[in-house]
This record gives sequence, structure tokens and C-alpha cells, in this order.
Amino acid sequence: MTSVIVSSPYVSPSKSLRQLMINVIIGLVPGTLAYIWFFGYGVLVNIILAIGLALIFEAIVLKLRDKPIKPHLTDFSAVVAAWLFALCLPMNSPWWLVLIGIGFCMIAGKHLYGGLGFNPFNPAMVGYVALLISFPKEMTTWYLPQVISGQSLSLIDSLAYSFGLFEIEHWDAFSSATPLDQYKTGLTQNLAASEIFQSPVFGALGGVGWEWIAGGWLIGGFWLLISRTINWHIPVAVVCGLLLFATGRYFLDTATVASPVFHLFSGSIIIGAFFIATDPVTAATTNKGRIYYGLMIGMLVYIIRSWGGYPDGVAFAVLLANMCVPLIDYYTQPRIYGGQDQDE
Amino acid sequence: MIVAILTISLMAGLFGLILGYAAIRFKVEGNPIVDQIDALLPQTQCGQCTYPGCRPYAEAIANGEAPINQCPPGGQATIVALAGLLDVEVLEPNQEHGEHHDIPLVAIIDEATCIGCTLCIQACPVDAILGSAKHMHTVIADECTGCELCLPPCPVDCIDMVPIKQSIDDWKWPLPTLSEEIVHEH
Amino acid sequence: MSIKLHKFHGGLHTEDHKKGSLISGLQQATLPAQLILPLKQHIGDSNKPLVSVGDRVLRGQLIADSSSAISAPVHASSSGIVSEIGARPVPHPSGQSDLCIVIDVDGKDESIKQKTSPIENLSGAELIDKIQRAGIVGLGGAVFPTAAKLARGNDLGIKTLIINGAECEPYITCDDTLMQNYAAEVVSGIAYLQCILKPENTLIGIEDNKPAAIKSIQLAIEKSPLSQTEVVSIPTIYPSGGEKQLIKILTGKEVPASKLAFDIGLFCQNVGTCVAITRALEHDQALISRIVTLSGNGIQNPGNWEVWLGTPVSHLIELAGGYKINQAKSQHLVMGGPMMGFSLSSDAVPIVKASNNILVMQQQTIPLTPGYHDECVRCAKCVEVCPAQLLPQQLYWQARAKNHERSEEYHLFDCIECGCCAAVCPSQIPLVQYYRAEKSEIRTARQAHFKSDRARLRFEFREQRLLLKKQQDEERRRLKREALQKKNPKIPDRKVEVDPVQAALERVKARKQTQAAEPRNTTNLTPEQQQQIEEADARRRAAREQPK
Amino acid sequence: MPPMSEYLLLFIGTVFVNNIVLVKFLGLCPFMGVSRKIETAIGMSAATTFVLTLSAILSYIINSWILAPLGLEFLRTIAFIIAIAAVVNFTEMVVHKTSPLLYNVLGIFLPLITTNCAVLGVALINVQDQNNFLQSAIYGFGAALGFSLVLILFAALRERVNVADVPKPFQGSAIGLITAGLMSLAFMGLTGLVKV
Repeated sequence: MTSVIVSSPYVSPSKSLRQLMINVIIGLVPGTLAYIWFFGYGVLVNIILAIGLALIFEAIVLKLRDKPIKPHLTDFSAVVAAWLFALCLPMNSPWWLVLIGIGFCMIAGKHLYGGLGFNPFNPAMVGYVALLISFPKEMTTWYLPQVISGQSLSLIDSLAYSFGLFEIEHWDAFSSATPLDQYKTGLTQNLAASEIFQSPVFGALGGVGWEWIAGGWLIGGFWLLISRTINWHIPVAVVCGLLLFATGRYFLDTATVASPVFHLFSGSIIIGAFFIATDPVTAATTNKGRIYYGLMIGMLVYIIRSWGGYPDGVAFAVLLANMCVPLIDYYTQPRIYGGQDQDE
Repeated sequence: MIVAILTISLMAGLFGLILGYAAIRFKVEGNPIVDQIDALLPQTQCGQCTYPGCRPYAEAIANGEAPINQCPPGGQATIVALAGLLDVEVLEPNQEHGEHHDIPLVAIIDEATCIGCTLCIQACPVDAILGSAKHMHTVIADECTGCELCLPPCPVDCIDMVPIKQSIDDWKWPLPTLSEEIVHEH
Repeated sequence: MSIKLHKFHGGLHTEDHKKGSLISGLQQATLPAQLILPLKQHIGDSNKPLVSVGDRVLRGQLIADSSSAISAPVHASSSGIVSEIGARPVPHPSGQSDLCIVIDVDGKDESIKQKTSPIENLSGAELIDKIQRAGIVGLGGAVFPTAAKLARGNDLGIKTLIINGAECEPYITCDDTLMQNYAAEVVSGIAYLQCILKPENTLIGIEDNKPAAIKSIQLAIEKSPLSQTEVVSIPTIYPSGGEKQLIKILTGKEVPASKLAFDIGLFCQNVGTCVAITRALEHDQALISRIVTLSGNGIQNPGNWEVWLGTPVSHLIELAGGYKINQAKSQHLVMGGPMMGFSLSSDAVPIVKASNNILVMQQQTIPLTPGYHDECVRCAKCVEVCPAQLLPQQLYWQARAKNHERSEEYHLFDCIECGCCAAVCPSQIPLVQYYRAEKSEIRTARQAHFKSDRARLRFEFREQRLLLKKQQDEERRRLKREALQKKNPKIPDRKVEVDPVQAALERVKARKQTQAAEPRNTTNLTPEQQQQIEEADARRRAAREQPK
Repeated sequence: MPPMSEYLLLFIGTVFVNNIVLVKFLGLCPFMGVSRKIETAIGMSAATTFVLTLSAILSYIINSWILAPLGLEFLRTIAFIIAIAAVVNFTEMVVHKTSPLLYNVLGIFLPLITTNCAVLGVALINVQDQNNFLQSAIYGFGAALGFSLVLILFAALRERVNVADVPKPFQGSAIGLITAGLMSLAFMGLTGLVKV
């Protein structure tokens, strides 16, 4: 009866890959809603555009490699990568920016290495960093949260704007720096921390809108932990790595240094810790390895934020840590059953 | 101008001296790599690699005269092992030296036609053929490496190569068929 | 429970599906029309048949044996005529055939005369020899010849004897039924093992989802004179029945990586084997029958049967009321459990010493061909469940890339193929098949390497021999020359430089001259000889003209 | 800035910020050639660190004590190459004696260190930045550390990518170069870390 020899176990597995990816998508929803609430539909446009383009690119590559398209596409891995990528872009960035970013992310980041599971670098971050370096102007036109600027674009207007068919008259009221940019420019003019924090952009914890969005990511992160889609090692290690440095320096000279809470709730450290760093394909696989990997990301983020050239170092930190993952895996192999250094 | 030539030649002379001393101090004899390469070869001494035996072929590989894909009995596995040891590119087996048999071959003597001339006994590199002059010879199947060196000298051509008898224990688990073929079948 | 239980890393909590086959208790299987007994039902060297076609054999008669130490003889399960000794499909993952002895059962079931000699005064070695002659092998699934294992354990000295009644795999209930029905024989089997190995204490590990079995074994122990013997109820988690895992649970010790349980003074034996030992020693009855479970959702009424070895599976399935949906085509037959068993090519294969369970599943519940499997996303859920604490995803990549060196570095041979990793893998990768393929690949490479080392030794020895022979010839020739020198010293020493070619030419010229000087026999002839020659010439001339 | 922290900044700057391989793109051929296995990469990085540090110091000595007083700055390149060749040959003999397997595995790449542009590059940069003795030693050692760090990381990465199902035309050194490109992309994040 069986021409194809199949070995045990003859068990239909419980959780499938789609399940994992769907869990991640559910986790992304709360943060994204907060994002739309504060900054309008710009980000929704980006996300939908990114997902569409990502699926098209993936289909093209799979056709070229004559691999079966349907199973690969329906495992939602491209959707998750595109969604994360779109969240890093400024709200109403032009369509071609999304196209180039997603193209680089899908091709160079993922399919050149053989598709899902083989890419050593996180595809979303590869796309984002490539854009950050090649289009600095477009990548830094961020927006004030609507509650401050009082302006809000309807869905159709922002859709039209991103395709360059809609003009906004009072341009400056819209665009401004993110809280982290504000903090960075303050640092370069070595203002005291208290002076930097006067500007209206800052709210109670971090940036005005940003702290709620960070809260959204936190809710999504807990959902991932509860549904066992990720395990706790990486997020905890990332946050500890960051806080270790932040609180350390905060006590040294409270004058010029931002409080650790600010660091925690500003920029994309929460989404980085729970969604980007924990991408299982590019993270370390052993538990001990995950702790080192997370700590490394946390520290690098702090180093880049305080002394580096870019305001928010999460993307670079993740890529640098991905680079070290194979070495971490090589040196953090757990002790096997009956291993020499038995603890008896 | 003279000063320039002088300094350069002086410096070169000084470094030459240091290297001369170092050459004596760190003299290296023999080449341990040959033993490691020889350990990877299948030791059939069959000469299909155009070298009289495995050790000469190992020496040729060590000093770079021979490529690593001239050993048909070793097949792809030996090439991968040699490439791993010497950290060079893995090559395709070179077909004109003979092809690799997945199930190894063993010589077998047809007792009816064997005239007992002992020529094959002298030719066998591993003494795997038993028998004396004018008496019937036979091959020890476990010891024969399938090098086919006993075929040419046999005057009555009574030796032929047969694959080793495979029992159920020699069955090997196949790798799962690649997912793509399965999908096309359905 | 006086002893402290330990936990092993990983393991799976799965639904055990055991209730179905326990309802009908133990039933006796009827004799089939034909018994098919494979020659090799154990790990070790194969047997040679002792009977030939047409012989009449009795129940329990020895029909195949081998001289090697690691082997287990085969006995006829019932009386009948040997109808064929040839290749028949046997239960093996490859689905290939192997040499079997086929007996046409005559229904009389005559057994050979059992000589029940007293065994109290037999020494350990004699007991082991009786076990060897009875053809007893480990019935837990390993089928390693018990006599060889006992001998090895005796040499190394055993501190703790562990009896494995865990039976952790889903669907299988043959040990459970055995413990409930044959508790006394299990305990007396343990007594014999204790008398051979003389361990300090004995632990019987039974999973806590078998309360009836635990109670019946405890009752039997209280009735028996055994001391230092204890039944331990261990938590139900797959694969707690694995030898290394059971040792870790009961003693907290870990068998060192490339070593066996003996090396740390532990001896692990299955409850089924204990019953076989009792029957062999007390009633002198060879291993000719065992309890087999028939389970799965494709069979009418699952249950446990005491089956004669060699009974074809099809006969057993008829006993159980046949398939639920009666086309055999859509069934998926597995010998063993769903986690570690292997699928059978057809239901004509016989029951052998290793078959503890026949699982009959409908096609769609257990995928026959793996279908499409996604790529590994390194989620490391397999690392969490691996009882051998390995890195299944690393082993998968190295096996895929056929990188034998790295596979061994990641301890491939410590993998017990329990199937936990493949069961939890979200990408449904058939991990165990990759590992089994890589293991057989490495084994063939090792055999080839062993063979090439032997070939090199023989080649170098031959080179030395030829060199020695040449030197001896040289030596002999030199001695002979010296002897000649001594005998007739006046012959000038041949050292004078004579050009060998020149000497040869002179010799030829000399020979030619002597030939020329010799009288030819046609010169000084007597007159009659001359006359005879003329007559002959005349006849010759006449004959030449005549035919023209 | 007390000189002590200035040296530390120079060291961190050389190893991470303007890394000799990923930012200054020097020494790429051994970087691509030897990074097939982690063990060989470690061996090669040890040898290169020894050579690079020694030749940085040696070239500083030659430049400031021999060439400068005699006004022969134009001989700088030839003199440096001679020094580097001597150091490399010396290392080759030492490695051949101590670990023949490493010697055979590195093969052609051991003598190739002489032509490794990172080695000569470091020597010339030292002269260009008018580093004093200690600075050029630190710069040499820092560049070598940077080269080793990135080489070992790259070897581990390549070992993982070799097992991947890379499309046919990209297999081998093509995917290696792409990975190196992405690595330097990541290193861009550290620019501006040290205002040097």
C-alpha cells in the first residue's frame, strides 16, 4: 500500500505554522489601532500597500524558482514581515518608497537565501535600514500627533497623498520630529535634560501619542507570551539590556540623561523586543543563546541612541545581533542527556 | 640616491638574516597531512587514479599535483571528505577514471574454469585470494575490496565482479521525498 | 513510594487512547492455517534453519539456531509440516522479504516432551544458558537477546534491577494486560533475575494511568518472598518508558552519553520478558507466544490476544472482527505505536517476537505520505520536548546537508527516535526520517572506513612480506655463491668484467662451427643404402607423373 | 580628554565604527576565501592579528627612525612591503611548525597575507594620521581585532547559509558577498559612534 516509505511518528501535529503567524498578526492589531487613532490613516495605507506588494514579490520569486505558490503564500510569513516593515515607515510616505523597501526586504532579505527559515537577517529590518540609509529625507518626515496639530486626513485623502495626488497647504504644522529626534538634537546642542523635555512633543512617559502606541504593543506582546507563540527569554533580555544601561547612567548624571522610562516608552523598543527580535527565523534557538541575543540588542539600542548617529537604533541593533546568531548558537549548545559535565 | 639604495639593501639583508635563522629553527620534516589524506582514501590500491596505490595518490594530493576527484571507489563521499579536510571546493567525480558502484563489487572465481595458475594471487594487493599452484582458487569475499586488479592477469578469464549480497539489515532509510514532488502528485 | 522521583527534560502529554483495547481483557488467539516464522527476529546475527521442507515439527521444537553469542534461536509455535523455507514479506520498515520457515499447522498441537528439571540448585550461568536455549529476547521492543544481556550485566555487577512496565506509548496495552493476568509469573521472573544478577534493590516502574496493573503486581509481590523490591507509580508522560528516561525518573542518574546502563550498575528489563523467563525456566517452554494488542480506529473491536508467533496479521484482524470499512486499501497498518512503530506493507506479514501492537488506522487520520512540509523556522519547540536534550533543528540541517561530521558533533547517535520533536513541529517536518536516513548513511560510512583500514593493514603486511622474501632470496643466492667459492677456489672469481652480450655472441658462433663439422648422414653411405635411396626417388618421381 | 580615554575611543573606533573590512573595505580576498569553516576562520584571524600588529609597529619604527631622518619618505611603500613580507614568512614558518593541519588548511591564504591590503593599508594610514608609536600599535591591533571579529562572524554565517536552499545561480561566493553586503549595512548603524 505504501510506495513512499514514511517513518513514524504517525501523529497529526497540533499547531501549524499558519497558527503561529496568525497569532503574531492578532498581536499586532492593538498597537496598530492606537497608531491609527493618533496619527490618522497614513499607516493603514502603508500596511495594506506593503502586504499587497510583499505577496506579489513572493509570488514572482516562487514562480521563478517553480516552487508551489499556494502553500508558501498562505503561511502568512510575508504578511507579518510586510506589516512590521510598514510600521517603521513614516505615516504618509510615498508609494515608491514602500515598493523599494518591500522589494529589498523580500528579495535580498528573504528569498535570496531560499525563502522562509533560511534568512539570517530579519527581512523587515533589512528593508527599513536600506531605506533609512538611501532616502534620509523621506524617511525622517514624521508627523505631529493629531491631538497636537489639530489636522487629520481622511482615509481617501491620505491614500491620495501617498500617490502624490493631494497637496497639503500648511505643510510645517504637520511635519515635525519624533520625540527621539527632539531628544537627539537636544543632546547635540548639549542642552540639559530638563530643557529638552519642555517642548510640547513630550507627554507623561514618552512622546504624546507614542506612549499609547507602546502600550498597544505591550498588550500584543503579552498575547504572544500567553499563546506561547514566543517564549519570554528574548523580550525580557532586551528590556533588561536597555534598562541596565539606562538606569546605570541615569544615576550617574541625572542632568543630561533621559530617564529609563522615557527610553522604554519611546521609539520602537517595545515592538522591537516583542515582535522584531523574537522572529524565530533570525533569532538564536537555544534558551541560553536567546538571553545573550536579547541582552546584546538592548545594549546596542542604548549605545546607538545615546552616542550613535541615528535617533532610534532598534533596527541596527537587531541586524547586528542577527549577524552574531550563528556564533551564539555554536557556543551555547545545551548539555545533552548524559553529557560529560553531569551535575551529579 | 645612493643613500636610498643603501638603506633598502641594508634592511633587506637584515630581514634575510632573521628569516634564515628562523628557517633553521623551525625546520619541519615529513608531511603529516599525507597520513590524514591516506586515511580518507578507500585503500583499494586499484590504481584507477593513475597512481600506483592510495599512498602515492595521497602524496600527489598533498603537494597539490592531483585533484581530489580521481578516486572512483571512493565516490562522492571521499571527495566531500577530502574537500572538508583540505578546505577546497567540492568537485564532481571525474568519470573517465571509472564510475562509482553504490553497492560495492566483490570478485568471484568460477571454480569450474580455474586452472590454478596463481597469477591472480600475486596480483591481489590485499591477499584476498586463497589457493596454491594447480589447485582451485577462491576469493575471500570479506577481504576483497573490488579493485579488479585480478581480472587482467587471469589467462582463462574465470573471475567476474558481482555486487555484495544485500541482506535486509543493509537497507537504508531514504531521505523524505522532497516536498515539491509530493505536491505535484496530488 | 519511599523513593524520590526525578523529572526528565521534555516529553509529551498526549491522549493515551488505551481504553478501547482494554475492555475485552485477555483473549486466546486460535491457531492460523499457516505459521510464518522469520529466521531473524532479534538484534544480532541471523539463524540457520535446522529443519528442511517436509519435516514434521512439534510445538516448542528448535527449528533455527546460530552459533554466535548474540543471537536467539527460533522454535516452532505449533506442530505441523514444514511446507516452505523461502523469502516471505516480514514486518520491517523497508517492506522487503526475508528468509522464513513456513509451517502448515496440522491442528494436533503436539508439543515436545518438556523435561521440568529442578532449577533451585542451578547456578547463574546455567540459568542464563537455559534462557538462551529458550530463544528469549527483550519484548519491550528492543528484541536484544536476553541471555547475552544477562551475561554482560553479570560481568559488570548490577546495583539496581529496573523492571519496565511503563508502556508509555499511546494505543499499546499489551504490558498492562500482561501485568493484570500474569502478575505471579512476572514476580517469579523478577525472582530469577535477582538470583542471577544479585542486585541490591529492584524497582518496578509503572505509569500511573494503569492502577489495576499496579495493584495486581503489588499483591503478587506481597505474596512472594522477594525483598528490597518495590513498585513505583511514575507520572504518565511520553516517553517515560524509554530505558534512559525511566532510569532518570527512578534513580535520578543519567546513563553517560555513549555508554549503556550496565556501565553505571543498572539493568533494565521489560515485564513481558520476565514472564517469558519464568515459562522457560519453570515449564521449559520456549518463547513461542506473546500478548499482542490490536488497536486503532480502523478495527471493529480492538483488544489483547495471546498470539502464537508466526500468526499472520490478517488472521488476527479476522479474530477482531475485520476492518471497520472493509477495503483494506484505505487502511494504514502500523506495527508498534504511532510514535515509534513502522508502517507495514501488507497484512500478510507474521507476528514476530517484537510485535507488541498492531495499529489499524483509517487513511485520513494518519497521513500516509507526508505531503507538503514547510521549512524549519527555528522556533525550537522541538528542543523543549526532546527527552535526550539535543538540538533537533541543528540535527535536521546537518542531516539535510549530509554533513556527517557536524551531525556527530551535535550527538545524532544519542537520539532515541521517540518522535516527540516531529509531533510538535509546526512545519510538520518528518524529522525522525531525516535522522534515521542520516544514521544509516553514517553507519555505512563507518563500515566502509573499517573495511578500508583493514585493507590498508593487509596491503602494508603484503608489502613487507614481499620485501622480506626478496631479501631472503638475495641472502640465499649470496650464501650459495660463497659456498661455491669455498668448494672450488681455482675458478677465477667471476668478478672479471665480461661484457655479457659479447660472450653470448661468441658462444653462438662456436656452436655454428661445430654443427658445420659434424658428418651429415647423407655422405659416406654403404652401396645398399645408396640403392635404396634411388628406388625411393624413382617411386617418388613416378607418383608425381602419374596423377597428371 | 585625558589621553587614556582617547586611546580607548581610538580602539573602539577602529574595531567597530570604521571596521577595516566592512567600512573601509580592505582585506576582502582572505575575508571571502577563508570563511568556509569556523575553525579555519579562527586560525586565519589569529595569524592575521599577529602579522598586522607586528607590521604596524615595525612600519612605524621604519618610517620614523629610518626613512624620516634620511628624508626617504618616497621609499615608504617598498620598505613597508619588505617588512610585511618578512613578518608573514616568519609567521608561516611558525604555523607550519606548530600546527601543520592549520598550515595546510589555510594553504595559499597564509602567504597571501602579504598581499592583504588591510596590512599595508593599516601601515600607510598610521603614517597618514601621524599616529605616535602607541597609537599606531593600538590602531594595528584594533584593525586586526575588527578583521578577526567580522571574519569569525562571517564564517559562522556562511556555514549556516551553506545549508540553506539558496537558488542555484546564487550558491557559493555569490550569496557570501550578499551576506557581507548586509553585514556592512548593519555596521552603518554604528557610524558617528565615535567623533574621530
